[in-house]
Order: sequence, then C-alpha cells, then structure tokens
Amino acid sequence: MKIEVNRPAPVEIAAEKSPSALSIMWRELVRDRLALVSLIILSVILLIVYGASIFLDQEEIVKVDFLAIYSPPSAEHWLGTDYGGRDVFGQLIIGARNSFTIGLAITLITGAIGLVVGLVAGYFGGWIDNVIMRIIDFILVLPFLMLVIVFVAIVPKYNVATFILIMSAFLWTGKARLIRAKTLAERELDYVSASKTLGTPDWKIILFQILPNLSSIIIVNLTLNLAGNIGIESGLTYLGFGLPESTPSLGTLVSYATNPDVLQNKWWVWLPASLLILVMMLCINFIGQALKRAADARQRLG
Amino acid sequence: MLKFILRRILIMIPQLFLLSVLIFLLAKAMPGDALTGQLAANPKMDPQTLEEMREKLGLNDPVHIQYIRWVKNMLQGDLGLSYTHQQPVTDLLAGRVGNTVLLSAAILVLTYLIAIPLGIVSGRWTDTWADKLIVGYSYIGYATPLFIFALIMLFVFGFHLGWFPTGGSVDIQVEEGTLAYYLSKLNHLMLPALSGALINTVGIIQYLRSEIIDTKVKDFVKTARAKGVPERQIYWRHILRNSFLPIAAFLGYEITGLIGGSVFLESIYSYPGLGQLFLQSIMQRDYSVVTALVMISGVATLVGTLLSDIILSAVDPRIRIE
Amino acid sequence: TGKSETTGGNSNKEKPAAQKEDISKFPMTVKNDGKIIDGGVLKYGLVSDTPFEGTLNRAFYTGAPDAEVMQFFDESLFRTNGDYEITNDGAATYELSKDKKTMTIRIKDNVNWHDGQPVTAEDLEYAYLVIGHKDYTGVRYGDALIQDIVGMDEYHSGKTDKIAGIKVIDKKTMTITWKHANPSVLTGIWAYPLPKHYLKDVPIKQLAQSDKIRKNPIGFGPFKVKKIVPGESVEFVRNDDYWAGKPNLDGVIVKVVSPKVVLQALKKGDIDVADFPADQYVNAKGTKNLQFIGRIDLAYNYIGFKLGHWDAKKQENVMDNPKFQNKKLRQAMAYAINNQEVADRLYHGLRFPATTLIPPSFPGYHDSSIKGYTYNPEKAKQLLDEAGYKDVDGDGLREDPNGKKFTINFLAMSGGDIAEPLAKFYMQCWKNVGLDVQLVDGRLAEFNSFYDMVEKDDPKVDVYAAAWATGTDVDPYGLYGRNVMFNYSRWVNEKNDELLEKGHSEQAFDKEYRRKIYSEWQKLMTEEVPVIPTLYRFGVVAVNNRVANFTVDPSSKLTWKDVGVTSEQPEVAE
Amino acid sequence: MLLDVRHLKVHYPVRGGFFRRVVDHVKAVDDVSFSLNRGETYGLVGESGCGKTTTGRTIIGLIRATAGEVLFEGTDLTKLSRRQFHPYRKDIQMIFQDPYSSLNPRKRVLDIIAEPLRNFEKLSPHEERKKVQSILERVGLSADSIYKYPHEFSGGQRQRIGIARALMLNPKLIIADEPVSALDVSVQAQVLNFMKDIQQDYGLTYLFISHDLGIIRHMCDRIGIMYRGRLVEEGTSEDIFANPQHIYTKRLLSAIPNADPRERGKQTALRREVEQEYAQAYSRYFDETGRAYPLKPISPTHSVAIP
Amino acid sequence: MSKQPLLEIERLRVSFQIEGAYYAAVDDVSLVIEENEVVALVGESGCGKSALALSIMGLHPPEKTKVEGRLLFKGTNLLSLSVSELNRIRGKEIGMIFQDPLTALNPLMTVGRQIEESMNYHLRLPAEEKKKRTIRLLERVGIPEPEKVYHRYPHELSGGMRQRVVIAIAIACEPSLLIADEPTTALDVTIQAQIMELLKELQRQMKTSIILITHDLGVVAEMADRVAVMYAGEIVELADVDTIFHRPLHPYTRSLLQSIPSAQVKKDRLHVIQGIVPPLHKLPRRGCRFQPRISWIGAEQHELEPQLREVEPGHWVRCTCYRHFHFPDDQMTREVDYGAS
Ligand SMILES: Nc1ncnc2c1ncn2[C@@H]1O[C@H](COP(=O)(O)OP(=O)(O)OP(=O)(O)O)[C@@H](O)[C@H]1O
Ligand SMILES: Nc1ncnc2c1ncn2[C@@H]1O[C@H](COP(=O)(O)OP(=O)(O)OP(=O)(O)O)[C@@H](O)[C@H]1O
Ligand SMILES: [Mg+2]
Ligand SMILES: [Mg+2]
Repeated sequence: MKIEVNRPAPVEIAAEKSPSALSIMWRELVRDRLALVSLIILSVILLIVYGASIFLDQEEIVKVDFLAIYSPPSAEHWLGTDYGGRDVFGQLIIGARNSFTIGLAITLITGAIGLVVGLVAGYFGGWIDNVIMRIIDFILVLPFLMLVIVFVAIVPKYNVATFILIMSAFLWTGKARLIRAKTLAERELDYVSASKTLGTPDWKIILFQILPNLSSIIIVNLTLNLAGNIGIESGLTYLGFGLPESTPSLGTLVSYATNPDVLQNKWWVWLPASLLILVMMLCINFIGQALKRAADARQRLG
Repeated sequence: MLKFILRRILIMIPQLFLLSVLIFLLAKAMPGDALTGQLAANPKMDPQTLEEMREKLGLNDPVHIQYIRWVKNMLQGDLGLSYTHQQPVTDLLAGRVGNTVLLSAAILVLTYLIAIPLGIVSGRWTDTWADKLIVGYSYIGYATPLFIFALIMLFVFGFHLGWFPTGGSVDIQVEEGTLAYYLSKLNHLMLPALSGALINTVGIIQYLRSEIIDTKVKDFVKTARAKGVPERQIYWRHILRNSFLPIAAFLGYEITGLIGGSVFLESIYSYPGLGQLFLQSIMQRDYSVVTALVMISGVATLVGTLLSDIILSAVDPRIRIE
Repeated sequence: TGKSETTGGNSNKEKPAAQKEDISKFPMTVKNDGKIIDGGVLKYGLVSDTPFEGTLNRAFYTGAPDAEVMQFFDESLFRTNGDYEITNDGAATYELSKDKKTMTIRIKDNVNWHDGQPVTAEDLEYAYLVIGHKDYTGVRYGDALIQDIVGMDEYHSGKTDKIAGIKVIDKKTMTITWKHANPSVLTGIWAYPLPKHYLKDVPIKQLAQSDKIRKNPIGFGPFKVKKIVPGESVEFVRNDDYWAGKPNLDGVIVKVVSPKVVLQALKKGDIDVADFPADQYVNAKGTKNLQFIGRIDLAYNYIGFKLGHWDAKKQENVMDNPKFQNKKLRQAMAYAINNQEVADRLYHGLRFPATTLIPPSFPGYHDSSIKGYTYNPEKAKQLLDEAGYKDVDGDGLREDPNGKKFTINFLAMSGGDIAEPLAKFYMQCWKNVGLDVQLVDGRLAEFNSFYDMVEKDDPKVDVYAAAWATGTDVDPYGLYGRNVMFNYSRWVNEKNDELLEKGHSEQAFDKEYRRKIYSEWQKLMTEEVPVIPTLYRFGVVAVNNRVANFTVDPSSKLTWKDVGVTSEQPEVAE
Repeated sequence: MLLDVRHLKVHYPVRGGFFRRVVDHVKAVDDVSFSLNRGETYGLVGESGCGKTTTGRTIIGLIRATAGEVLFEGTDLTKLSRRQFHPYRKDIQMIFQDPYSSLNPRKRVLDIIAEPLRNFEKLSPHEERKKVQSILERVGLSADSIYKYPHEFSGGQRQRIGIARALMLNPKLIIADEPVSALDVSVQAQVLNFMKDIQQDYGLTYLFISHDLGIIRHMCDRIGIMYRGRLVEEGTSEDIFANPQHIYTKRLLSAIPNADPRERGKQTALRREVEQEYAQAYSRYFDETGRAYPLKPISPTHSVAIP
Repeated sequence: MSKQPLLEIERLRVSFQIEGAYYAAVDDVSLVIEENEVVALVGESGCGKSALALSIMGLHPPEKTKVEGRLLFKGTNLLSLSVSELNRIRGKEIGMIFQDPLTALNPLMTVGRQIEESMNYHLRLPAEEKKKRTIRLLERVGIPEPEKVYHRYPHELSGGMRQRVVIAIAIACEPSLLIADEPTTALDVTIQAQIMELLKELQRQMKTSIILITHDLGVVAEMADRVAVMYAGEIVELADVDTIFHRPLHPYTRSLLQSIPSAQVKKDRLHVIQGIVPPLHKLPRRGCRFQPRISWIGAEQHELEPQLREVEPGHWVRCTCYRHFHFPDDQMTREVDYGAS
C-alpha cells in the first residue's frame, strides 16, 4: 500500500520542473476570480478545521451529556448539541477533518492505483491491457452500493481506515480508465517512439516521459473527484452503513436529518454540516474547473 | 447486430459467473444468517428446532455445495426461497420489480426532460444569466446528498403543501385497471421520481453543456453556416445531434446509478421496490434475496451498457456493430 | 476517582425542567364522548421502515407487521384476561381435566369463516397437523407446548399421520393432551385454527407462499380482507357474520407508514391509529387532533454478563468463564448505572428503570416489592473495593484482584437513534466507578453480528446489552433454564433450576403458588444478577380524536368490533 | 552496403467476427527489398498509406516485421531480442515527422538531447552538459537553450533539436520520416539545408521518407517509389525523374504542379495523357489482384516492377 | 472598369481578442475580386489568410472578433448585414471550401442530406428535384456511383472523395464567388491534381470567381490569375501570376520562391528565410513588418509607413525596401540561432 501511495511523487517533481504545468495552472487559478475566492475560502476552512481539531479532544466531544440533549446554539455550544447532548460544533470540526481526510485519502489511493494500472494497461496494450480492462469492466458491473453494504457488514474492525480501503477498492476503476485512455493517446505520440529508438527502457518511458504529460489531467481529475469523495460517506451513513458514530463525520451529522424532528426543528444539527459540504464541494469544483481550463489552454499551446 | 449482441452476452457470462461467486462468498461471510436473532422476537423457539430449520434450509452445508445448489437452481430460473417472506424469491421480486422499474423509468424520463432543455439553453447561450443560473443549480445539485434532498421534498410537497402522497405506490381504494388507478400510481410516483431526477440530472446538464460548447466550434458547424443554414437549424440539425451522442452513451451507466439511487428513494418514500427490499434483506440476512438482487442489478448494468452501445451505434453511423 | 465529571455520575447537577412524562397518568383507552356514527372507515398506520412481508397466517408469519395486519381478520379462539390467561369469553370455551394434562375445547356454533363455512374442531386440529408436519416451513414447531403434546414427536418424524394427543370429538369439540401439566397452556396454547376446507389442497410445503395465504386469506375475525397491495396496504370490510356481533366500522384500511413520517401522517389525518415511535413522542404530545394511550410492553431491556458457554452436544449451559463469577462485581456494575437518567432523558419517561426480570405488564407475577438496583455509585465503589478490584496504579481505573489491567468488553447493538449515546452513557457510568469498559470492535454491532456473537459465545464479549420480549407466557424457563440456549449469560444455578421447574409444574396451576415461586425467582435473580434488568418500556399508540372504544388494555373487553368513529373524516391538526 | 532490407513484410491483423478473431490482414508492407549504401540518401516516396512509415519504423524496430530480413551491417535485426537490439540503437536513429509531438513538452532541451547519452554512456552531469551544448551549437542553436522547453522554439528549431538528439550517439543510419512536412514552407528549406550539411559532416546515411517529390528530388541520390506496400520502381534521382518507367511513377510525376505558370497548359496536357495511359495500361503493370510485379532491373541503377 | 467588381475588400481589419486586448490578424487589407477570376492568397502559416476568408463569410464569432472596413459584394456591404440577411448570401452567392474534408462534414448526416441542405434554404425545390440535382452535382465533382454515395456517411469515403463532397456543397447553388481555403493541402499529389482540374473546370463552366488560399506555390502557378502575397496580416505584393513567378519584387515573395525545392529543377541549396513570423500580439505595428527577417538591409531602406504601391499596372508592392533587396552571400553557408527568445 505504502509504495502505491508514494508512487505519484514523480509527478510532483517532474511537474515542478516544468513551468508549463503547475505554474500555468496556478496562473489560471489566480486569474479566475471565482476560483481564487474558492481557493481562499477552502484554505481558510481547512486551516480552521485542521488547526482547531488539534486542540479539540475527540473523546470529550463524543461524550454524551443527557442534560444537554438538543440544546440550541448558545455560548457554551456554538452550534448546539445533538440527541446525545454532544457538541455539534466540535463534531463539525472533527467531522469536517475526518470527511476531508477520507475524501483526500480515497482520492489519492484511487488516483495511485488508477495511475499504475492505467499507465501499465495503456502503455503495454495487448493482453495486459485486455486482462486489466476485463477486470475493470467487471468491477464496473458490480453494484457498488450493494457490495459496499455487504462489505461493511463483514468487516470486523470498521473505522476510517477500513472505510477508505473499501471505497478505494471500488472507485479506482474510473481513474484507471481515464488514465489508460490518455496513455493510449500519449503512447501514439512520437516522443514515445523517439524514446524507444533511443534505447530508453519501458519503465523509464512510462515514469519519466508519459507520466509528466498526464499530470495536468490527473490533477484536474483528482480535484474534481475530491469534491465527490468528501460527501461520499454521508449516503452510507444515512443507510446505517457509514462510519460509527464515535467517529464524527459530516455525513453522520447530515444524516441526523433523517429524523423528521431534527430536519424540521433542530436545524443546528444538520444544516451547518450540509452547508459545509456544499461550500467545500463548490469551492473544490470551481478550483477544478479553473484547473481544467488551464489544462486545456496548455494543450492548445502545444 | 445480432451477432454483436450475442457476443456481448457471451462475454457477460464469465462476468456474471464471477459476480455470482463473489456475492455468494460475501453473503456467506456476513455474520449471522436468516435465523439469527429470530428468537429475540420468538422466545418460545427451541434450539433443536432451530437446528432442524437450518438443516432444512441447507445453511449447514459446506459453502461450495450451497453454491453449486444455488447456481443450479438459478440456471433453472429458481432463485430460491426467501426465508423472511416465506415465498419464492422470483415471486417476491416479481411483486416489487414493477415498482422499481416504473420509478427508474420515471426518473430517467424526467432526468432527460429536465437535462436536455437546460443543457441546451446553458450550452447555447453561455455566460448569460440563464446559463449562470443553470450552472449554479448543477453545482448545488451535485453537492446535495440525494437523501437530504428527497426528505426536504417529502416534507415540503408531501406534508406542508400536501400536493403528493407521502408513501406507497398506489392508493388501495382505487379499482385496479381504472383510470383512477393509473392516476393514483402516477401521483405516488411523481415525488420520488422528481427528487431523483432533479439530483440525477445535474451531471447530464453539465455534460451536455460542455459537449455543446465543444461542438459549437467544430468545422462542420462552420460549413453549415457557410451554407447559409439559419441559426436554429444549425443547432437543431448539427450541434445538438452531435452533442447528444455521448449522452446516449451515458444511458447504460445511468441505469447502474438508478439502482443505487432507488435504495434511498424507496426507503424515504416508503415505495416498495427492490432497493428497499435489498436493505431489508441484508439486515435480515435473507441471502437468497440479497444474492438474487445483486445478480439482477449486475445483469441490469450489463444490459445497460449493452443498450448504450446499441443506441450509440444506432445514432452514430461511424459505429457499426456487425 | 471521580475527577472526570460526567452526567452519569453527577446527578446533583442542576437539572433543567424535566420533559419527562408521568406514565401513570397515561390512559389505556381513548376518551371520546361523541356518538359513534354508523359505519366509517378507520385508517390504521402500520409503522415500519419496510413493507410488510405478507405472510398473513399465524402459523407461518415471522414479522411483527404481518401480525398487526392479521389482527383485523384472524383471531385466537380464546380471549384473555389481564394476565394474558385464556377465558371463556371468546369464540371457544375450554375445560381442563383433573390432571391438568387434557384440555377440551368447544367452538361456539356461530363461529364461521369469512366464506361462510363453520370453524370446526378439525380446523384447529389441522393447524396442529400443519405445524407438526415435517414439511412445515415455519418456526412455530419450536414452541415447547406444541412439542409436548402426546404423540407429536411421532407425527413430526412421520411415523404416524395423526397426533395421538389431539382428538376431534365432534364438529365443534376436541381435546388436546400434553405429556406434562404446565400452567403455561393457559397463556400459550395454540388456538388459531386453519380453514382446512380452504387450505387442504395446498401442499404444506407450499402453504406459506400460496395465494390463499398471501392474497386472499380468510379468517373468522371482525373484518374480511377485500384487497391487498402487497407490502403496502390492505383494505378490510366489515364481517357482518362476526360471531360476537356486527362490528361498528364499515372497514379498515391498513397502510405502511415510515416512522419518519408517521407524525405528519397522523397530523394530516392520513391515518387514525398508529403505534407511535417513542423517540418522537416529545414533539408529538400536545398535537390537537390526537390522543396518546399506552401500556407497559411485554418486554424488558437488560445487560447480561457472559459467564460461560453453550455446550451444543450436551444441550446445556456451562458456566466456565471466570471473569464475572464474583457476584459483587456484577452487583457493583448494576449499582453503577443510572437508569433513571436514561429513562427520563433519552426516553422522556416512556421507559422506566426495570427492577426484576418479570415486567409489570404481568401484574399478577411482577414482584413490586423488589426495588432492584437503583443508582448508587458509592455502593458500587464499595462493592468493588470489597471484591478486590482496586486502582493500584493510580490511573483512575481499577485493576483486577491480581493487580492486572481489567478491561471489560461491552457489546451493544446499533439501530435506532439512541443506541450510541445509550451505550456511551453506560460506559461513562462504569468509568465513574473506575471500571474500564470498551466497546467490542470499537463500534456498535449491527443486529446480526450482535446475535451472532452472543449466540456463539464469542470470547470478545464480556458484557452485552440486549432486550427480551417475553410473550404472553410469564414462564421465564425459556430464557434462563439450564438447558436453554437462549440463556445467553450461560448462568446456571441449582436453586434457579428448582424454581423454574416448580414454576411450570402441575402445582403451579394454583396461581398463588405460582406467584410465590416467581417472586422467589425474581429475588434470586436480583441477588445473583446474571443479567441486570435495565428498562421497562411503555408502548404508546397515537389515536385520532374521532376514534372511540379503542384500547390497549389487556384486561379490557373492548375489541376491534367495538371500535368506531364519531365523524366521517379524521380530525386534522391546526 | 550498410542496410539491406530483404523481402520485408508487415501485415496488420484485422479483427472481426464473433470473438474478435483475426479475419484478415492489412498488407502495409508487402515484400519490399532495397539496400542503402554508406553515405547516400535513399528516398521512399508514395501516396499516403502506401507503407512508407511502416517500412521505416520496422527497420528501426518500432514495429515487428511479419517476415523478411533487415540486415544492418550483416546482422538481421528482425531476429534480435530486445536486449540484443540494444547496441544497434546507437547506430540507427530516427527523425520524426512532427516536431511538436516528437519532443516531450515537459522536458528541458538538456534532458531531451541527453536521453540517449544516459542510456548508453555513463557521463558526469558536467560532461553531459558539455556534450549537449556542443551538439546544440553544431545544429545552430545557442548553448544556453539547454534549459528551455520545446514550446519556446519554432518548428524548425524543434526539428533541429530532434536531429541533435538523433546525432548524439553518432549513428550510421538516420531514418527521416517526412521530416519537414509539418513545417511551414519557409522553414522547410532551413531544415533540408541543414540535413544536407550534417550528412557530409557525420558521414550519415539517410533513409528519407516523403510524399513530396520536390523534396525527394532535392535530397535523394536514389529513390524507391512505393505503391500499396510494394516498390514499383527504384533508381537514381536522374532515372526516376528523367526516365520514369512504371505507369504509377509517371502518374505521380505528372501530378506535381508545375511552379511555372507559363507551363500551365503543357502540364495539364501531360497529365491528361498520363491519366489516359494509366487507365489503358494499368493491367500491364499490375497482376489480377492489383499487386505490382517484382522489381526487374532495366539498367544497373534502375529497376521497374514489370512482369 | 465599367463593370462593378464582384467583391471589393476595403481596408479590412480583423482583430482577435487575446487576453483582453484586440490584435489585428488582417490589417488594412484592400483587394478587388473581379468576376470570373481566380485570385490566390499565399503566405506563411498564420499570416491571416483564413481570417480574411472567414470574415467574408461572416463566420467569425462576434464576441471575440472585431471586423472593420467594408466588404462590398455586388455593391452590398456584407459587414452591415444581419445574420439572416447574410444567410441569404452565404451558400447561394458565396460558397466556401474548407481545408480538412473530414472535420468539415457532419459525421452524422449522409452526404446527400448535407449537400441538399444548402438548397433547402436557397432554392425552393421539390424533394425529387433536389435529389436529382444533388446526384448530378456529385457526378459533376467526379464521384463515381453518385446514387450510392448519396446515402453514405462521410467516414465511409476516402479523403479525396470527401473533399469532392465539400466542393459539391460549396457549389450546390452555383455561387458567383467561391472561397477555397487550402482545398488540397490535406490530399495526395495525384488527388490534388484531380481537385485542381475539377476546380478549374467548374470555374470555367460556372463563371465563378475563386479566392484560392494556399501556401503551395505550385498550385498557385497552375490555378491563379492573380496572386496576393500576404505577410503578417498585410498584402505585401499583388500582381498577376506570371509577374509574381517571373518578376517578383518584394523580398518576401522572392525569398519564398527561392526556398521551395522543385521537382522540375534541381537546386543545390535552398534559400532560407531567417527567423519566424512573430505571434499576433508581438507583431511590430509600425514600419515594414518583414524588416526583422532581412536584417542585412538597413532600417533606413524601409518606409516608415509602408504603403502598397502600384509599381507597374496591376503590380502592387508594399514598402520600398524591395529596391535594396539582394540575397546575402553568407546566408548560403549557415544560419545562427535566432529568434529563440
Ligand atoms: N497499427 C496499424 N494497424 C492496422 N493498420 C495499420 C496500422 N498502421 C498502419 N496501418 C495501415 O498500413 C498501411 C500503411 O501505413 P503507413 O503509415 O506505413 O503509410 P504511409 O505511407 O506512411 O502513409 P502516410 O503518408 O499517410 O504517412 C495503411 O493502409 C494503414 O492504414
Ligand atoms: N479565434 C482566434 N483567436 C485569436 N487569434 C486567432 C484566432 N484565429 C486566428 N488567430 C490568429 O490570427 C492569425 C492569422 O490566422 P489565420 O488562421 O488567418 O492564418 P492563416 O494564414 O490561415 O494560417 P494557416 O496557413 O496556418 O491556415 C494567426 O496568428 C492566428 O494565431
Ligand atoms: Mg507515414
Ligand atoms: Mg488557414
């Protein structure tokens, strides 16, 4: 696992060197006012969330307090409490941290698997590609939600890490397909043929020639994916297969809204989390769209 | 064409086989079985009888024997017996599948009914306020969890405004086969279908929009303009038809998504369909139902992708499947 | 200890105005002074997350929603009194022989099936023939009273095709003979006949799935099934030929309502009657168009200690787990938990602290003189000290008598909104007296995993929180006997064996004797605490103001026949 | 003789039917033989899709030959494993058609040109840079361009970078597949001149692939005309342009627009004439299946595919 | 001169928006197209040939492009027309042939329908008639078995056939002006020859004028009556075809002719035009735009505000630098690194 997570490193380094990848993206991002505002908002949110969660004691937050069940927002509980008398604000902060971490981890893991698989399948083609594509086809056929539910039921120790792993096991296929398609296209370009005629070994071609050229598309895809992955556990939580309650997450908070009373009368329990998800997703989406434009422009540039 | 479909079906067989093994193993790996905890509600039960029942249901056989038996039966069209419902799974599903298909079809139709005009407006008049509105909607829709949205819809339109019924698939008091019966079905369908569609549609809107924007600048559109084709016709005959292609290809994957979405919608709107049945069966470890449902949705997905390919080849002359 | 302040151990903290219900003031019967109109259709909400299964037959159903549907068209031949014992007021009368082993049942002449055919002795015999049959697919054969019938084993194994202990005397009369005299027959006898003329052509194996049960079931109850939308709703019409007289209502419509929307549906008048989810009660009370009635459920929640394992070969419980053999430890844990707080805060008084293992819903047997373990952390600490569980390393947590780290693994079930804080609360309570309690696997267990671990005596589990529905039979043998698998705590004790045996002996037909035995048993269980009873439940039913004669009182003589409405349309809130 | 291509065949499978089985083959190169002498430029001309690229890429090992031999200094390259091929990579290099896609946009010029060095020689970074800079100067780019990226260069300059990379290992043979067809007219000249210059300096042998007969005439000593995967005529530049024998060659030559407007009428007339001859004489030059006949020498330097 | 010219381009300027500012890609171009003549536009890539052509057709997206000047087609200024008015001229009076025959055709429409489409809006014909006419057109552009091709889709045709279809679309309504933007660049020589033949034939028959855009001087030599040489958005030389090829004056025209290898005559070395055309937003907007590429001629030899002047009847040249132009001796040896800024 560790190796795979570490894989994308060359992308970063290679992309660093090229002014036309990250720096153009950055320029485009800064020029797009909406994206810039989004970036700032997102950074502030993340800063607060990760910063504050260092000082918050998770044990203390998920401690039930029957004297304070469903108390509305007050000076003591900024966003009130839930049905266990637990502080919603604290849960929001830690939940946002967990949800974002989960989203990020899923994005990175699926990205790494997708990258390796996609590159190998796309570059070598032939039977390797065939086998990999069959596997991917198969996974795509699997009824995702259903299998996840089954998985969740059989995993004994169910926590953030297992959740990430289960999700990742299903979600890498899309990226693998995308990267394979791009690799296939890239492989046809003459610079790859050139490298071959120059005697460069395949693995070097894949890592140092093709990969850097996919970096922008990968970054864009991962960014847009990140948005989706942040909310991913909320639906499962609603069905009762999300994270255990002792691990606060935005999904848990949002899913409290399934209690009609909470939905209608106790807005402070679910609304802040919903809004936070919305805002984060919007921000990331806007950033992603800006990056996408940047990536396109670069391609036009040649 | 026929050959192509046949080949695709042949390819499906090993996939389904794998799927069946996987789902069977997973089902067996889940803690508990259909009889676990039954007794919490039935304290008079005696353990020996319990064992006897397990034996009778074949739950004590080795997994591979169970699997082979299951596959054998399945190939003969027998999906086994639902323990909780005391009914053959085929009968059970037959009673529910109609509702889910109806709901999914309604969602699909609504989704496209919403997506196509909005996508066109937003793709054709980019950067106008209408476009910005639509794009804004699509972003928000993208970020809103289906179940929250459905709940809000339920409370607003079902309860506060009282426009739609809030549960079930049909009113019991209407005579089956009459117009009132179908109207009642439609009435019960509207709210869940609309909730699903409004969320479902945003992806297609975004896709259609960017597709139109891309097509707008293609050379053949220039050719058409150079022919003196009026703007309306340019859109209608040239840009839209080409932009719809990838949307058509989406259809198959839409079906997969609908299966997942139905779990939420059916449970929120108490709409008795397969999604709800799945959840219930998982909880109750009604394996025969769980496995049957997973297999069915696997087949549905495969058929969906097949359908996509067929549709695509029907509308795109460049793709010929022989 | 006591340095960490939690609500669990801190009852002297100023409480905000309690939102708690005074359940003693809860009526069991609706109050409606209006005049019952002729006819009217009552809408009954079946509160459930899922559709009802639709196995509409007493011998085959498993889900509670099905039972709720069946009450309208099918009923027992016997009515019962407040202790759930059969009386002679119903569709049949009974008589016990001297040795209490044989019961003679006489079905009244005017009791007819919905298709006009009379309900006969053969119909009741047929029910036993079906349940005892080797092809039978349901679970009712597990009932000890059924297996105890003379000749049942032989019939079940296929050696005979009649049950020797069941004799049809004439068209309306029959006798049933048991091997043992057991007072439980008065509460537990199977008295649901099957319409033999209607069902006999269907092989027993396929009965449960036949349309005759699922689509067009018949019974002899006050209403007839008119139409079923599978899983969703059932339409009933009045059975004019009902043996006890013409019902008031023209009909009943039963429809499934999700617990999430039940309150809204009640407010809107979409439904007239529904079992009301306790967790929503606070928001619902005071709703103008509704009355809430309730009664104590035949159930209790408890926390069990795993004391041994189930020996499947010998079919008996073996008490071999040393961890909780010390009675004082168990008692201390019982004293440490504040059930009053849970009942008041989490359940708004709709549950209340349990004192014994026979709930007050058996007023004849519940020993109200036993006060159980009321919250007393000081006592708990003292008991722990006495038992040798002391904090030797000063981390605020007690070590076991050997000075080793003492961690208790607690298994609790997920589901419902309150599960998590409830489990958390108990753990906090125990922590307050210095016990280190951790959740098994760090999370609540889902229903199936929970029972899987409990039933299989998973060594990961030390303590578990569960609940029992007792059924109408007060006899606790099935849950605490030595040879009973459902004795999940695996606690065995000779005194217990003796008392339980006496409790369902011939002698126990003497009610006073039985009460004494069970009082003694409740005391024994309180002293030994193999399980800690935690809460009794109060079941609430919401009823629209237009409904009259509706009751949940088990001793009431009112039935669905008597229920009526006082206006054409339901009242609507606001 | 540096390179001897003998009976080279490259067939691409066409898949179809039930299990995507191979139902047919595209005979992209169908029994082609020719040889290159040291120091000469051999031109391969023909219409689009006639198999020029495939031939070139097969020689350098990017495509597997279906049959035939590619003898490079006597060694049959088609029989070599990847590892055995490695040392020959030094000797055969390629210049690609598209100066945009043949340079990795994410690499600095230094990395691009040093790539072959890093594969074959262990040099210190300093030596490496020295070497790259000297070759850059040799191809007429300033030494400080090594830290630039390809997009900072014009098409002609990029093509020079590509050439510099090919020259890095002192190859003996360079396969140039349409090296200027992606370039603007005014830049073409620059690259062509330059290729001629280095040929002399390095003693290079070129296999020059193009569909532009003007460029072929300008560059090549000997020319092979390809048609549907086969050679239909081979000879010196003089042979082909002054004395075309095969009807296809004639047709090709007559199709070239004449850059003198005064010759307009003549050119049109000639074209008509050849077109007519082509229609009439087609069957004389191709067998029943439309395949060209094997080459037959009609003079020491000139061979034509006639029966 | 008595007759009104077909198209008068007057001081046309086409500017594109690049990062907020507008830059002219066609800068102050004036050109007259008479009836029944072929005018070739030649020049390096990016010199504004297509931009000019598209502006005649009104095909520039109005949001990002500014078109100034006058385009008098048969006396009406095309630039002042509304889209629907323009649509009456596009396709009927002016036809256009695009460079890439694959992308210029709608992949989802049969060839027949695409050709008929322009008739739909310009000629009211019954369906029968339309089909007959279309098949005749296909025949006319040299497509064998036109009845079959009528029902084919573009991807089922070869490149040459597609280009014929594109031509058929352009001439469907027998326009009086045909704009052909690199009609043969994507094709093989043999097919190019056929297409050239075809265009010449059509021009003869229909008496159409053609604006032929290409960078292949051979094609120009064979097709054009007059030639306009463009450099960096401006016309630098305009003359009849013979003059351009035999007596060119402007340094750019002369260099261009010298740099092309010919199949007819063997040259030892080719002339190289130094440097590159600067991108639009870096173009010098004053002085002779070709000056940087003929550095051996002193700045003082160029005009400050170069004008297109008629140096002999019908022969126009921009800037006086042509008088001083000579091919430098040293340029035959080697080029140094330039322009890699
Ligand atoms: N990978 C492939 N699979 C199948 N057929 C191929 C493949 N590559 C090339 N071909 C076919 O082989 C034939 C020869 O192609 P090749 O690219 O060698 O032609 P070419 O003469 O270089 O053409 P061009 O001038 O267009 O580059 C063509 O008909 C082409 O369609
Ligand atoms: N839509 C546009 N936006 C911005 N700049 C453009 C646009 N279209 C063309 N240009 C620029 O305008 C200049 C002229 O382009 P044009 O396409 O007319 O050149 P051309 O002479 O047709 O070249 P080619 O021979 O490559 O077709 C070029 O520098 C080009 O980059
Ligand atoms: Mg080629
Ligand atoms: Mg152009």
